[in-house]
Amino acid sequence: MQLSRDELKRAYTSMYAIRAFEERVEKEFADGTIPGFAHVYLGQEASGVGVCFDLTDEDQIGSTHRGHGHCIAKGCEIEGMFLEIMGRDGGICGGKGGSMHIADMDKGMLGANAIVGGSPPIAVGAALTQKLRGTDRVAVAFSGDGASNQGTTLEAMNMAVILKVPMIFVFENNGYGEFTASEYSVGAPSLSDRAAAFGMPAQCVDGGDFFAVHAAMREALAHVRAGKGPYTLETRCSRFLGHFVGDPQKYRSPEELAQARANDPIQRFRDKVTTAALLDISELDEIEQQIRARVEAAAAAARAAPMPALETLETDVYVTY
Amino acid sequence: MQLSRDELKRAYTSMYAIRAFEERVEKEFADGTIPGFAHVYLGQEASGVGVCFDLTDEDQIGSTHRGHGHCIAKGCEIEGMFLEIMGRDGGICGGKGGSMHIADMDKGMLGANAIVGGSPPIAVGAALTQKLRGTDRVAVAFSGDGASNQGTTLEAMNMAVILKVPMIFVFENNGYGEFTASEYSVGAPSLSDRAAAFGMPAQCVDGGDFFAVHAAMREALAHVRAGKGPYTLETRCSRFLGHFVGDPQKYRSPEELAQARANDPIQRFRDKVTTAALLDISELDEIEQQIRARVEAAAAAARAAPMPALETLETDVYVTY
Amino acid sequence: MARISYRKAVNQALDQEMTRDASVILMGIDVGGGSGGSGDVGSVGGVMGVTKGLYPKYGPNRVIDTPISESAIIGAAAGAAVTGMRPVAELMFVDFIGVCLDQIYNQAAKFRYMFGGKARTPLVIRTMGGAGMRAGAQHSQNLHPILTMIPGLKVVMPSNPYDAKGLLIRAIRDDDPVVFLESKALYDMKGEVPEEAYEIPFGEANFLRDGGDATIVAFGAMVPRAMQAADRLAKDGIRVTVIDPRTTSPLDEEAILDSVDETGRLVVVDESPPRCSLAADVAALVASQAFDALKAPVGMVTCPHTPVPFAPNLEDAYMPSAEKIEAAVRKTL
Amino acid sequence: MARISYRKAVNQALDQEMTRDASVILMGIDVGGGSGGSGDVGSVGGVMGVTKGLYPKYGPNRVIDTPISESAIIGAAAGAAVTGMRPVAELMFVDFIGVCLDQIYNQAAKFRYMFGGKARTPLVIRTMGGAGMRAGAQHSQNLHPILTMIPGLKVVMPSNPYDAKGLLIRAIRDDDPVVFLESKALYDMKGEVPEEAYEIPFGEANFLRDGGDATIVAFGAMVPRAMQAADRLAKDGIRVTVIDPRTTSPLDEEAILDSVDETGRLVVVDESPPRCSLAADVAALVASQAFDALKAPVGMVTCPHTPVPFAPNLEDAYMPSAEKIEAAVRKTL
Ligand SMILES: Cc1ncc(C[n+]2csc(CCOP(=O)(O)OP(=O)(O)O)c2C)c(N)n1
Ligand SMILES: Cc1ncc(C[n+]2csc(CCOP(=O)(O)OP(=O)(O)O)c2C)c(N)n1
Ligand SMILES: [Mg+2]
Ligand SMILES: [Mg+2]
Repeated sequence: MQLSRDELKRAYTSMYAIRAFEERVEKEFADGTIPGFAHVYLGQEASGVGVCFDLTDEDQIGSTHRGHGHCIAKGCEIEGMFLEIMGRDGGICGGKGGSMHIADMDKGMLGANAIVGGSPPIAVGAALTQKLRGTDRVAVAFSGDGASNQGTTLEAMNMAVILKVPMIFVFENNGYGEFTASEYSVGAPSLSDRAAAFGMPAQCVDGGDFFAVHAAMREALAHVRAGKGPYTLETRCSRFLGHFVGDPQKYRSPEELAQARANDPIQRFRDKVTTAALLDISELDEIEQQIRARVEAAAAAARAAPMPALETLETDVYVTY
Repeated sequence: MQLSRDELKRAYTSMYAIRAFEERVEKEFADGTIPGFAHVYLGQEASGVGVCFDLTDEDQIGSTHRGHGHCIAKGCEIEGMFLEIMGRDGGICGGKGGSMHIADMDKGMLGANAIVGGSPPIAVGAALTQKLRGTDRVAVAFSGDGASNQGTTLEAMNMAVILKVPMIFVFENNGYGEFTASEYSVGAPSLSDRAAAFGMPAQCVDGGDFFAVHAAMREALAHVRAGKGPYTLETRCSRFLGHFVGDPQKYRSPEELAQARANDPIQRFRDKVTTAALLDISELDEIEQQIRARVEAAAAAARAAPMPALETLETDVYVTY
Repeated sequence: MARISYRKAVNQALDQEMTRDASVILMGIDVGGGSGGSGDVGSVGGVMGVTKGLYPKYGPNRVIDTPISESAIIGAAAGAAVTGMRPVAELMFVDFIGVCLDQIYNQAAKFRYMFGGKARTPLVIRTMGGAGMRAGAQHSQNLHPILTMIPGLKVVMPSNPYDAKGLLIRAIRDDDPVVFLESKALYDMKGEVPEEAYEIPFGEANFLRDGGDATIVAFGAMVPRAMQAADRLAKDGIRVTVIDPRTTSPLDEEAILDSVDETGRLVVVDESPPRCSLAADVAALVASQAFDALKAPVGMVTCPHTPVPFAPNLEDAYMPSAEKIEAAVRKTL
Repeated sequence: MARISYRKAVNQALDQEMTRDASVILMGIDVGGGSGGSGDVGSVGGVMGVTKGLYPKYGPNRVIDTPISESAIIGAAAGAAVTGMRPVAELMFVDFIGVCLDQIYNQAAKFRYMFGGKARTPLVIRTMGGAGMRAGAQHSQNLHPILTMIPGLKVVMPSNPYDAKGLLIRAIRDDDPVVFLESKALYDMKGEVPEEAYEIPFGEANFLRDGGDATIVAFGAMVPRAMQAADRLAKDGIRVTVIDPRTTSPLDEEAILDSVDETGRLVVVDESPPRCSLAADVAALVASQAFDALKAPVGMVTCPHTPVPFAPNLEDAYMPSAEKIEAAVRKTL
């Protein structure tokens, strides 16, 4: 299915925003302005954007510890995200969540999740809500290859099938869960085949290719919106950096690391649209420039922002108590 | 593979012991001499006995809430079992465990388990011990169709594959988990196919046919003892009674209930060995008589036995504390 | 007013709330029962019959049988709650929280705080606990201390039919995640229960008896035992106040502290092993905030630091009894 | 004696025990690290580097990388333990017990009792807890109260390198399931640690300081903070006893009660929310068993009843600090 020029620009904007945001996170982390851990999404941009491209604010996603890309793809504002990740007042979660707990209910972003396998059951419930209300909205659970071995994820797959909920399981297989290769940790020859054995259609696509992910996602959406129950998409991705910013990655050979970069989804998108003369280089460059500026400004503003008021420590534990 | 007359007698003795034991449990429960719940194994005798037939005391099994049959098939003494189930002094677990927690380490019986999905991870560990010690012993985890949907079970399958442990997952699919049909609760078309997708060979056999179960188990044992990793066996069984003794089973049609009984594994065994003239009816009848007498005596002794001493309430929580 | 059982009171609360509000749904293992079977679907209504009749009335979209996948059950209920439904998930026995605790304590209970106040998770987890049914070590625990300590969660322990109905209606209407811990030992207990819907607020203790000699605080199935102990003591002219906090989180601290201010003596009765128990929690509250009023060591009547034994005589000895409560009160005098 | 870090002390204990006893194995997520990868397998040694060097030394059969399947990890370790191995399973963050608690509390911890004393489960679960690392609500909890309340489990909270080594060696040699709760805030703490193997017995508190004015009981990472508070108080001539029980289960009740008998004043410092906490547990112990010695309300310094916040200023305010401990002691005087 051919995308319009505006759609292509929107896709590139989203992908590049993730790229620029995460590179900035890498830098800020090194500078010590981001507390805790940071798991960045560099190299996986095409997966998140391809999956979220046709979703609306009423469609919901559940995310992972590596959630920045999903947030941006789903429409969260990077200004609020920087504030959040730096633990500042005005962050999307008031500074109480941090990188691994960004959520934005208004955008249908049900939360990053620092528990591997935490999101899939929750997404089943979000999909159940849509089914019971009779809408044509869907829920998506993002998981990694590592998360595919967590019992909660596996339970959610079976549950989604038997409740026939409009839900898509997206497994972003970047080859590693922390420092352990999926080659080792996933006993099955293929993640998507294993998912299929739970009783739903499943596809495996090149997660570095926005167009492949998007096309598969359209099929998935058509399936689940037709009331046929859940669907699984495995996107094979490259993780540019280590598990977290600062991971020296000795467990990956130099060749493999180089190979990961060679498969750059941003570059591949650029090549594709310029070769096919769908967009001009200058248009892409302009998008990049705008985003860079916005990211710079957002990061600077976040660095300068105050910490949350101490009174907020004990607020919002309950609606009432 | 042809079994000797002695082996056939041993198989029948074991199957019939389960039958007589469980019928006695049903009666004692109705009489109020068995406290709590009782989940009996009536109708599934061929599965447990077929699976355990070639196992030794050094091979280990992990069982379920419906564990009496597994205990007997693995060689536990019915005298100690009756005492245990009635909560008496001298029970296999000193009366502290009860029906759902019978274990007998000396027999390689690692425990019934009142948590659905509790045993498979434990059995992975038992198999790991054998692998690390370089023995040719194996571990078996019994689960029901219902337990196949528990995350712990699914995790255990993947883990067993990647650790390549000598382990056999036995799914006794009796069509129901409590009152819910596996038709409904298992999204996949087949339990064994779903297991196979985890990366191990899997077979589905008629669990009412001792010979079929035993033959499949021999293949499974050959596979795991050759160091090729785990194996799954689904045995399709009939549950004669309800989930627990006393369950009125309105969720099953009268036809289905009649059909379950028609598939009686004890009768099928008798028919097979007598038709093939492998054993005489009189031999089978003699076995039955001996067992009936032993069961009667064991139950009577248990009913007459004292409760555990009150001092045992606080003993054996720890080895040392 | 009709006299109905605790079981029926829970059923009635569910029924009335489901009629009132279409977003209330039930989900859990066999809450309907019989799904996929060849017989009568919905004939069971929960392993204890508590949800009986609701499947026939509300159908499979609102009374949802699930696989045996507690993480998926609780997680899906949390996900449905945070997107606008009011699910009542059943965790058959509270003993099973070990396979789904993450979805309770790291997910549902923390959403609101982690997300800066932007999430609302009106989830009720109905579950049952307690010993005395000869159900063995893995089906007889209470585990309310684990639940009570979790910030973001509310925990209810009804001790009689009237409270069961009013507290469950309150729980369903509440916008926070609530664990509603039913006592399996009390399901057949009967009491007067109004036909119409009513709410009992959280954090408001019930004073079952007033007396100036000592204060007994008891929870759930221990409340009737505390009352028995009070009766025995009354025969000797010893008058005790009996407080049932009804919810362990929030806890009506004021009620407890005020009473101890008057009586100067406290016995807490808690059906759980002693370490980090609710008994310890209440004892510590009083030792830190009503110390000056205290005239005697705080008494705690709990189970021993052991799993729940199966044999009936051991199980009876395991539990706090009226005798033990009575003795503990006498010790404080 | 060498000065080494808490991290290194743990590593050394594992190394020495693995050398001594071939049945000691490690298993967990990335305890080796790099399995299946194209680079250097075993290069990581745990997400915090605690098990570094052990994979290269002992190989993949004794340092076992696992999938992210905590129930299978703990369950397999329990199964290996009950069949004769001495597994040390790593639960990376204690926050993750929600996905595997059943295997801890319903299985491993109950085997021996349920099976009438016939099982032996020499399982160690190494895990880490505690706030202060800006790791957010799901990676900063301690959760030792949940563990402490479980009959059949032993729980260790080392507060310094010396104890870490001696207690871990003891844990590995112990025949019961033990949760060894490391403090991630203390990994870089250095202290003198003998090169040779030694055991520190369970249930024996460490008296870090003697003083007659008040007793401070503190656990894990709170111990150094309690010492700071003691230093500040000493400047005003206030002398306090500081007790580190080292194991929360068994708890050295005698040490605490004896000390309160002398000082009459108690402050308990516990890095966890207050409800059903270890602070409450110790306070209740004293209120029930050393009441007559108590001269002032028991002080409890805990975290608030909230999840752990992410923002550094909020997280700092969340935790018990030397200032708060000092103030609590002054309040008892
Ligand atoms: C239940 C649980 N176990 C372990 C962890 C620690 N952990 C955080 S991320 C991660 C790896 C996840 O791998 P994968 O799902 O492939 O996601 P990726 O990091 O590759 O995006 C692990 C083990 C956790 N957060 N939660
Ligand atoms: C974790 C957990 N969830 C629920 C239960 C309640 N329960 C006990 S047996 C059972 C059904 C198990 O079905 P299946 O595995 O098919 O075994 P079967 O009873 O048919 O032998 C259920 C739901 C439990 N014991 N543990
Ligand atoms: Mg990955
Ligand atoms: Mg079944």
